[in-house]
Amino acid sequence: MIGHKIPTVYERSVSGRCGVTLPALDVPEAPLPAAELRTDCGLPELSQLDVARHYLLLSQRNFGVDSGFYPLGSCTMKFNPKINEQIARLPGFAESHPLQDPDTVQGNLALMFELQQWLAEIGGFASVSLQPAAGAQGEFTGLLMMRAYHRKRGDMKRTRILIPDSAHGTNPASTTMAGFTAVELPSDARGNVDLEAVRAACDDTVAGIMITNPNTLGLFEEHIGEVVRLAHACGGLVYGDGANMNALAGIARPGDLGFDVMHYNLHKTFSTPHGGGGPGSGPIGVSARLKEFLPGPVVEYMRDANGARYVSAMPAESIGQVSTFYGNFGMLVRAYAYIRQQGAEGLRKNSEHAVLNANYLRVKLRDTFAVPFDRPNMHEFVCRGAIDGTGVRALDVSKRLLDYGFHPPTNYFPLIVPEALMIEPTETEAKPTLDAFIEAMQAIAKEAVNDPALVKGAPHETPVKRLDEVKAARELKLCDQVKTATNS
Amino acid sequence: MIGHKIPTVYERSVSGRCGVTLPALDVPEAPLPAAELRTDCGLPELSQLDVARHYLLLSQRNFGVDSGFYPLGSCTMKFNPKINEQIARLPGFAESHPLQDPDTVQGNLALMFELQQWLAEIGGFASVSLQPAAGAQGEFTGLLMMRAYHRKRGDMKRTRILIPDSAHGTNPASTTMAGFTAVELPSDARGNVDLEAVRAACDDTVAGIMITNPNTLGLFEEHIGEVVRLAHACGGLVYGDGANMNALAGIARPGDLGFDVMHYNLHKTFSTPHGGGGPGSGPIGVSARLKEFLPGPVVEYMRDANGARYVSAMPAESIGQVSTFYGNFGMLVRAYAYIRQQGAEGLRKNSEHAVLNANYLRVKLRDTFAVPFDRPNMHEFVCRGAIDGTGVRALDVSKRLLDYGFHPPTNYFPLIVPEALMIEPTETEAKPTLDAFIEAMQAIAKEAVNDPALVKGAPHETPVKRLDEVKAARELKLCDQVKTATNS
Amino acid sequence: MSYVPHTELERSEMLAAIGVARTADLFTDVPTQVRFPALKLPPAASELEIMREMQALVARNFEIDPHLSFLGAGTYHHFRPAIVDYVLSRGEFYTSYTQYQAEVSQGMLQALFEYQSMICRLTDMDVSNASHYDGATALAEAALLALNVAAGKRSKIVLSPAVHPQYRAVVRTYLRGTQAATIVGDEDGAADLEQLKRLLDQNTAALVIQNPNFFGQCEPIEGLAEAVHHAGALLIVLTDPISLGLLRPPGAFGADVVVADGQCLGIPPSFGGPHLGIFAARMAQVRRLSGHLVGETVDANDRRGYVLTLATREQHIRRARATSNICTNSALCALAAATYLSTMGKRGLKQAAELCFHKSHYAAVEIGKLKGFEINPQAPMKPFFKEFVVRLPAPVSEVNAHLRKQHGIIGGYDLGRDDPHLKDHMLVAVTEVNTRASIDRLVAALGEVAK
Amino acid sequence: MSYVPHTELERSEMLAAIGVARTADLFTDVPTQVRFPALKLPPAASELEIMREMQALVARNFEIDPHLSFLGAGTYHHFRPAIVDYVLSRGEFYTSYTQYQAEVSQGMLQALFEYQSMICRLTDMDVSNASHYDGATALAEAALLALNVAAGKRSKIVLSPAVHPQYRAVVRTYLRGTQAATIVGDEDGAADLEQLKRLLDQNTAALVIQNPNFFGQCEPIEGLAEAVHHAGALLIVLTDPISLGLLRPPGAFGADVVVADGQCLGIPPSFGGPHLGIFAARMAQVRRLSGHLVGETVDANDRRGYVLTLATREQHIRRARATSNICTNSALCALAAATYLSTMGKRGLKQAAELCFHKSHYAAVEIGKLKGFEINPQAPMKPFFKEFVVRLPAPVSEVNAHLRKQHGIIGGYDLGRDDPHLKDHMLVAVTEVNTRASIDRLVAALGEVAK
Ligand SMILES: Cc1ncc(COP(=O)(O)O)c(C=O)c1O
Ligand SMILES: Cc1ncc(COP(=O)(O)O)c(C=O)c1O
Repeated sequence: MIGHKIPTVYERSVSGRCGVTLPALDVPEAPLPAAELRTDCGLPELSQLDVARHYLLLSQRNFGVDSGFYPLGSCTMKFNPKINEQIARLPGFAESHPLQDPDTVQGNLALMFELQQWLAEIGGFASVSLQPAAGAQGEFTGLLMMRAYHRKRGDMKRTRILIPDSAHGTNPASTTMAGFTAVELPSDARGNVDLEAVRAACDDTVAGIMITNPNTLGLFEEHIGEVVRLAHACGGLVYGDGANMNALAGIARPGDLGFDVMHYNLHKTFSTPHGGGGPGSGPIGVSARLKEFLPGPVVEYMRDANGARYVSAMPAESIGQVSTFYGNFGMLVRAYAYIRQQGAEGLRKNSEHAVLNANYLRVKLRDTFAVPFDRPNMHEFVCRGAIDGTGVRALDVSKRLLDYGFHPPTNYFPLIVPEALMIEPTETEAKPTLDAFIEAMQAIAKEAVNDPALVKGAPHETPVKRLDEVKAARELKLCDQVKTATNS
Repeated sequence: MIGHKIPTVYERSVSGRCGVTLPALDVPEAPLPAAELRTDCGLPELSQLDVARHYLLLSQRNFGVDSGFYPLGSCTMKFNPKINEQIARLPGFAESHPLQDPDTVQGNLALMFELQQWLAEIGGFASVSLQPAAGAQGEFTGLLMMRAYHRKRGDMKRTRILIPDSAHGTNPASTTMAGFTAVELPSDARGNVDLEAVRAACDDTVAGIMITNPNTLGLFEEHIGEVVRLAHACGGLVYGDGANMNALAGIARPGDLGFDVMHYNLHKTFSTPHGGGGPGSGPIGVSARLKEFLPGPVVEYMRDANGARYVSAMPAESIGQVSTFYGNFGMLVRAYAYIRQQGAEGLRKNSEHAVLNANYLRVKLRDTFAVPFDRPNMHEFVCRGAIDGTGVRALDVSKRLLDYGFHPPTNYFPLIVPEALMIEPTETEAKPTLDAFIEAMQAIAKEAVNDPALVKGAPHETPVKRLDEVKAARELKLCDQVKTATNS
Repeated sequence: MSYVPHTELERSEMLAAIGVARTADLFTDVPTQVRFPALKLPPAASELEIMREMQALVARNFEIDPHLSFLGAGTYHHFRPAIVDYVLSRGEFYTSYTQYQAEVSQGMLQALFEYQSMICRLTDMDVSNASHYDGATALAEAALLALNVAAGKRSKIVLSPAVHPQYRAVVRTYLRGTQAATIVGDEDGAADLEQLKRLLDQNTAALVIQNPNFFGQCEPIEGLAEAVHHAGALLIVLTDPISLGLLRPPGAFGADVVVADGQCLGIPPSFGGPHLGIFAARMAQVRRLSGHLVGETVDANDRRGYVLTLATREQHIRRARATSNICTNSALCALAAATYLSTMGKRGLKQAAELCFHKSHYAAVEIGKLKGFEINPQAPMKPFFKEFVVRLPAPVSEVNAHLRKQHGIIGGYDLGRDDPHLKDHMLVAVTEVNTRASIDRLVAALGEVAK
Repeated sequence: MSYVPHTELERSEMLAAIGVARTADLFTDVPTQVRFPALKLPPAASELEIMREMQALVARNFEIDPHLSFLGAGTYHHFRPAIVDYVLSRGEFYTSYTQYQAEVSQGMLQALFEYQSMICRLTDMDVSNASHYDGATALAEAALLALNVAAGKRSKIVLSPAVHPQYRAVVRTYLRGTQAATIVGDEDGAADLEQLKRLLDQNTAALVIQNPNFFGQCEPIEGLAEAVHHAGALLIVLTDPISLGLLRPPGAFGADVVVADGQCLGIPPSFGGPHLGIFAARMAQVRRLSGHLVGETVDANDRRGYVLTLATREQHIRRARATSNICTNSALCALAAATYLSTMGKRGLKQAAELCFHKSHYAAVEIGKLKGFEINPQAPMKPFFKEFVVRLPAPVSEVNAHLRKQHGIIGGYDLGRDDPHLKDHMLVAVTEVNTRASIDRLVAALGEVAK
């Protein structure tokens, strides 16, 4: 369309317009506190039709899993079952209030109780709390629990957390927030955390190690048993970043590998939608020795004189609440429905096919895009996205993929692979889609040689071309209009 | 995107794929009747993710009211309130079965009863049946009732229905289906049905006149009183095509004008969505003398020894059922909710603003696009879409509007205006939208002069360009694949 | 809740441009004595209020629990995948009109083309229209088509009494305008195909049957088409689309027109509508079909695209000589069916059909064991698909009241409503949504009224 | 219901390409002793079964009728226009990830930019992030920001006891890692702003208040910001976004950081989550904010567009030195709030706020007339917005049980849960969804327990 730019809600605003009618006042007016009032709350004024069109047009300029293949590494962009959306919207769930008497929300509590059990079973943990709102908050929570655990034992000098250099940025960031110092460990030539470096770092100042397994290269840590042993031997604990649990569910339980604490990303492994960045949910599972430190409330099943029922409770040594109420319950509902639809076999099948798809892509693409750690991978793999001698970089390849109708892989992460493209197909993609992606990648590699400007100038078919990020950061326009005088 | 064509479901199909899991068989197997079986039902095989993507991509290539301004004359493309969609999906409505005992569906019957009353009140009729599934079926139904009425009185020679030449095609088509002969009446210089022609045609073979008021030029029939009088005087009945009732609700009641029978298009006047062509709903209202001929079931309120309740009943001389069960109940729910949200004042306000918008467009556009019957119009108006001396036709202007992000008006209807563009903005559009449309129309008129090829080659910004309709009709490909041998 | 967006200022600017003082002045053409009636309607409700009110209204219905319902007779509780409503809720689809501007309607056009394709395959026919109002009107239009084919030379429609009674009523209504046409065959509710065949003659335009028939049974269709064609008539078959996942399609046994109600394909019962009229035929009749047809073609750049085609059949072009008056149809329901069919696919539909078959047979066997109950007494040997007839030891209304009040079960359809010979006969529908547990509950509840 | 689409054939082709025989062979890196555990989980359910099961589960909840609920305390039943869910259900939005590829994320980016803009206007602040998890974590991050601004020189947070107790708990949890930090002020539940001001000193990083406070009351904020700033600290205000339709925004009285829970803006209560953390601040702090920020810029053709900006604050760039660890946030809830705010608009939000005000006052007046009931006993003169405190003549749990069991009413929050001094005190919330009739019903029901 010629009128290309979609006006903002403020540009669409016309003084006096309104998108709703509210019920008429049916009680006497009370005197308003004059000193506390404002005259204009500064919101735009649109009709409901304006609003409908605005967001419909905006949505058409957004790419989701339902728009096409979305192999964004580490993010597990799998199909979000539509039935789960319907379930989460059942009024009995959606309208329920977190401060209701527990007797009136036994359905919710039963759901949470079972989900705690199921997640514990899948991860091999003694206990689970559903409080954290996302993976990063799960990490922070787990680290606070590790801190509390050592302190409880009077072991005050453990201030360091060991973190492989391939780790996600949230790992060191959470470490700092939890009052620890992050110590970076190098990776070895096969993409594992360097065992010698682990050995060297382990001492009595180590509170624990944070490890992602499979790691962000998509590789199963080959020395995981030894790493866990070393951490434990020096008195440390093992934190597992469960973002990649979608490769392990039904395949191996981190608890069985000796992990003490791990978060689950329900928005990755358990298919709850990412919602354009959130909300997610990051439940945390722990081994028996950390159980009492879990954030609460957790749900327990109780049988007494008043009968059997679910109650919410605070673990004895709980680090406290990390968010209000029961965590992101709406996401728990979806994850519950998902696990219930998969069963044990389904979960294993999912992991197997996530891994199958990723290995298929690797072997098909590695001749064109070098894979630095080229060994059988799990649910994702990392290749070099630059095309030698053409000046075409991983970013350019990514942008050109947009013209082919694909969402690009994760770029430039993990940091240990230069020009990284981190490719995670997930299990819900079928072979024809993977083949089309392979073809596109190969076509782009050819274009890079024959017509590098085409690739470097990509994308060409999107509503906007490459955006000026420097200008955005330098001139900082974060708000549609300057603050107006009327606004108070 | 480079891969422009969206593959069909058959092109996406891969043998062995399946989008659902059904519950396992939980009863013993019964022997299947071997002779009656088929081996392959011929459906495509897709994953659920394939299906989600397929329809999401298709939807993005479709234009609805929520995509932009849709001034399709005679179709009343107004905003479809989102709350009504939620209401129609309430399980108590959506899961209810039409053959349940009436005592178990008192909510549904109450809704239908009140809607009958409200529509009768709005149209000025004695009684209403909600059976017809759309406007055209309402017409057919009304004509059958007129036929039955005359026959009941032993008046067997009335075989003709008078229809102005500006009428919608469904009018003569319904007339034929109902076993009458359609007689076309000319229009006069002011866009009314020619009064002399009416007078001349009225005799004792006339079963009635079918009149659209405001007519399809968007004009209120200036001699409507006389037309009705003439029809009645010769023993005929007056059928009102209620497609344009959105100009009259709260302004004038066809019943008060002397109409005997009229259909309502709930999908026009009462905002139920058009759904890409349907379903709609075409209730029929009648004056007292036709009441007993209404199609049934209709809903009645009854009070007897068993208490008060709603029951469904067949009028004494009913022409019968025109569809199964209770008509398009889901549409009735939406229309009920709509009327309830408008009230009497709201309905009048809607009509007033529909008429205001249409007149505003007329006066703003008439200097560029001649309006053959240029007098104050109701909810729509008709102009000439051709640009003299450029070879640009109404169709070209319409196609060029697509590039500007607007849905075009109705083309080439009514037939009495050459190169007609029939423009109906509806009341839910605000002035800035109308002004943008005016600007676009004026810009196109300029383009037609300066660069006629641009306009004649339009659209340029749509997923496909103009389509070869001749080829479509000549080579007739109505089905994705030839019938296969496996298919039985 | 008003959806009129105008501000005071805009309104006055617009009035000024038009040259009138008030909106009321726009209506001078309307005779004063009828202008601005005071309508007696309830006052306007806000969105919050209307939702609350509608919830109160819906609460006056008995809340049906689909897996405890055994009521069918033309409208069914089948499994509806959540993805269907996801697709239907796309604003681009449901707020659009008929595809008069093909360039911005490719989404719906392709979806309807695919719908037509899937219906052709499912029924084994050559061509399908893009939807009719519902199954009954599709059947009526099929009868009109047959009369149209006969071009005035044949005026008799032979109508099986085993066709849904409401469908037969609608056919009768539709033929009211077709002066000469007569309908025979269903005067005797017990007439079977052999008897109907005997009514075929040179004046017969069509034989209309339902298969599986209204009572759920498969008709003995062997040789039927031959007999009908031999008489120079058309064979019109009303069918159950779900059954076509498993059973031989009408096209395979020689039907000329196949119609059906597509509600079972992902559309909620919704108290009987909106549903979907399925209409498929042979290529020979393509120019006589009613309703829209979507055809494949190419655009100016030779890219594939879709358009409405053969519009010359339709009322907006052909007017009084159109094949039908239909304009608005049931497109969104066709989209629902298309989504349903492509989600279920070849295997899913077959499995659903098998579940219907086995579960209904289980129910029939178990009910048949109860004292005083008899299954399909009129036709014990005919195979059936998902519905069957039960002769009860008590009036159907009493039994159903017991089922509902004591067990929350919605019982079957009272066949005595349409045919006094079938007093105390109930038509029971069992689909994939009924669990064994719910069937067992029905059987146990019926056992309480057993004699 | 498995969502794995692979056919047998595809699987074997892919395995062959990889060079392994079975999928199980892909896992040789996994130690054999832990490989392929037998998980004890219920068997897989189909879509039909899971829906039925979830309906059964949800039926174990008491079915809350929003207009008969007077429970608030941080989560509210407000009016949610249907259009919000229409927007949220768009697949392009809800199945997308964070906007790392701006060219195909302009929809969400613009929507979030507009969200930021509306939050800035509503709070009268300079900058808003693109969402935080919820109000409590936003508050905790605000406290961390204040400590960060103080750069180790100040370690005290003065926390009003009239801040929501669960929010105070979350702040405490978040500060556990910040060794030196101390929280003071809320030891005495009755401490007022004057007492808190006295705690301000050179070591104070921030004063944290809630306004309207946890008890629904407007704090006497005149001169507060000046006092805080005079001490060199930041003023952090937790607020109720609905109240800002009517009441003076925190920005106008000098707040440095404004946080809130945005659940009231079109998001269902959903048993407490997911909600929306609103976080707005002064431009001076923009480089210390946590969370995503969307900025306007231009593309290579100079067309307007939006990108995530100032990413150097964030964990994926700055790692251990990031301003926060937040990654996944609550974007879809921000989209809900944006849709809500643009639908309600200036007038709608004001009207909603007025309805809350008048209805809660009506309820307070009527309840206050009952014998043995006292309204806002601790602060009878403070204005309140939509919540108020009632001292009951009986334990809250008893009263609430009576309301629920006899009248289907969900009563207010038991303040004694957090503060023993507030035994028998109930916090009652009244919003625009409560009708006069429902308030009268509450009053009458309370009357039954009056002494
Ligand atoms: C490996 C890894 N760890 C941690 C996270 C953070 O999880 P969340 O976004 O749920 O906070 C991510 C998210 O992308 C991740 O990929
Ligand atoms: C004037 C007029 N009459 C009749 C009809 C037919 O109504 P329906 O499409 O509901 O069958 C229409 C539909 O466009 C119309 O505009």
